[in-house]
Amino acid sequence: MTTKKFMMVNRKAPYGTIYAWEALEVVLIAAAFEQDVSLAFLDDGVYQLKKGHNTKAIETKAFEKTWGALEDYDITKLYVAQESLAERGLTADDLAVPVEVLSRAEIGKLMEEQDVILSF
Amino acid sequence: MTTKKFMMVNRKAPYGTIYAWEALEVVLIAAAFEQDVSLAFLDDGVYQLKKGHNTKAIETKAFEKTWGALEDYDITKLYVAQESLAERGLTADDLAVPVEVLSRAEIGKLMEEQDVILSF
Amino acid sequence: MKFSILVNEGPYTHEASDTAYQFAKAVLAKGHEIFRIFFYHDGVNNATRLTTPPQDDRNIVSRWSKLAQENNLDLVVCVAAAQRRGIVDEGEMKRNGKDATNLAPGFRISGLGQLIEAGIQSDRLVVFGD
Amino acid sequence: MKFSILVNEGPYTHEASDTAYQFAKAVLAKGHEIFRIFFYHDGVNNATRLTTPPQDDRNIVSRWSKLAQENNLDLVVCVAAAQRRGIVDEGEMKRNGKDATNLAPGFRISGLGQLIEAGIQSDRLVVFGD
Amino acid sequence: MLHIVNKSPYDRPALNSVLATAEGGTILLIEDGVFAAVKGGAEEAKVKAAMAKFKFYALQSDLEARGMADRVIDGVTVTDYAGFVDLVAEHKTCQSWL
Amino acid sequence: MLHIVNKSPYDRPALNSVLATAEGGTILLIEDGVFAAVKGGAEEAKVKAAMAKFKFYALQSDLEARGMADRVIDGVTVTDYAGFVDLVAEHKTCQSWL
Repeated sequence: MTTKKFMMVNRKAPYGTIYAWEALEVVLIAAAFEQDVSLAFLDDGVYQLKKGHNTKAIETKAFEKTWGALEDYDITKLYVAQESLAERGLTADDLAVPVEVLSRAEIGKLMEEQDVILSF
Repeated sequence: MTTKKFMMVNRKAPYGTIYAWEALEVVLIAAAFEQDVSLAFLDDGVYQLKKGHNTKAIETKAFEKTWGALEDYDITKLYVAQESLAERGLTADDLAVPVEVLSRAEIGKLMEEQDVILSF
Repeated sequence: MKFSILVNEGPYTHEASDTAYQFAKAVLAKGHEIFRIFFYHDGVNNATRLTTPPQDDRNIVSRWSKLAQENNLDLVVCVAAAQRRGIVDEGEMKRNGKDATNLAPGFRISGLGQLIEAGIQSDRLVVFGD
Repeated sequence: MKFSILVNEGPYTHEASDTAYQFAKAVLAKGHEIFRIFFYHDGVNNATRLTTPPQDDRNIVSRWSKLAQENNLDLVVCVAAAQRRGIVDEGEMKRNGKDATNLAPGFRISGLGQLIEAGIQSDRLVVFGD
Repeated sequence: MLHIVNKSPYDRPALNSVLATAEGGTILLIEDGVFAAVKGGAEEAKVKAAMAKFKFYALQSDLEARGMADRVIDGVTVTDYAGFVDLVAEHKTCQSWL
Repeated sequence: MLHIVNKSPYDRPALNSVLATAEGGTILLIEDGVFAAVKGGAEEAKVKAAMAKFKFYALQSDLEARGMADRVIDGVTVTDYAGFVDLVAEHKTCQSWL
């Protein structure tokens, strides 16, 4: 099968809306199709990666386990915007999985290399 | 019937989403119930009142005629935030109907006098 | 005290529908009365019995139906918003020449006047939306 | 050139569905090919045949059906998103023990893989959403 | 009045709009609105300054869901749904800044 | 790359996010995004400054719907759906900043 470079751009906070969760379902399918998948987290999208989500009281499924499982799908390219973290008082240590913290400009350059950009 | 003071707070742009349109349907019903109805327009909600909407190409219904009809329903209290107009480069002359341009603080005081506030 | 609730967003897509449900439960637990829960905009999509959420997820629609049944709640779906979005009961099916219904138990379809009435009759009206 | 389109919002609520439709028409008018239009998130709600919009308004659902029929388009509704939101065809009705269907003509329900395939097979994939 | 804010202050002007419109009152942060109750971000100073005029609450379940229950700004009261109901009951009107 | 922005710059950070991320390219304003193409507002200066790096387009039907077709910032090209299709075809990738 043709392999293309797919980037999923996540700019929305988790739980307030379902976009982040349904985006993750697309990521897993893209990996199953053996595409070259990367994820970019900008703006409120960085909140998706925060560790320690406890969704018991709001009765929805939490992300943390799925982030951990991404490696099993060979998805290792998670890019997080440094500026977005800093603006929200977060650092890489606050995140549930290892990521590459990059400047927005660096993420912008990676966007230019993609074949398909899906945004949620 | 009991008469209450209803204020409909409009903070969303028209056409991009349906909220503004469906809010207007609530306004007309509230008037039919002979309630004391006022409308507040803040933030992007002020765009709803801009004159000269031409929605032919996007194939949706335009607001302008309905604003004009509000007077027939005895709805005359339309409050528009001066700061929101100015931020968007608009003045009262740009609007499709006569309104009262007030400061946000003045609108805030009117909000305090309401029995029911519906926001869209 | 008498509460009414307005739900403006559909199930799953926005947390508003979850928040409204949790709030309604807490209102009842506190011993208050719920005069009406009104579903408007995409909120009407809370009322379709055709959803099949994943087994490990909450069932938002049946949760509303159950809450209504157990507490004798009045769950009203706005007819105009429902027509735009395809929420149909027997009466709407016949009136509009449709060939199926999808309204879940415990909900009824009625006019926007029911929202205004809720505002008039209730001590508090709380809006959940996007 | 081969285009695919992703629609993430439901009809009427957000302009995304209108914009996607106008864009699809323009793609065809320019002589390009549309490989697939995929409906995800609340976009699946474009596919219910139970809507009855006001008579002086556009009928978004039947507009999609007609466009598909006239141009032999592949309109695919994501099955997982459809289950959450209550969009059902014959197969889904049987599989999930439902008592009605609401899928409009010209649409089919299938997996998310169809979106990835659209990304792979098309020269351009354009996303419309909120 | 009780002002209910369900939007992230980094994504929408809802909280700004409350602060620029109301003279004072109570602000309850729910859903993505709870990000305004979190320490260390660029919005913290604004919330702290607004405490002179407004009493702030944030919904516990939404803070927990987002992993933020342990970093709430001092002076913001964390409450549950029972407290949410009480806040609505205690104020003559409430407004959701959607 | 073609960046498609459908949000009002007064309501969402989408346009800001493009400007802070991409080195340059083309920005197409559609739906509520067309408010960024309108003269006289607080966002005008930002758009004008960004013209040094980005080529701006705005969708005619969305400008008309909002009554703004006659007050477009100089340097923003107004286009129709046929032009929208051409812009997508001319750029190797497009990204919708939802």
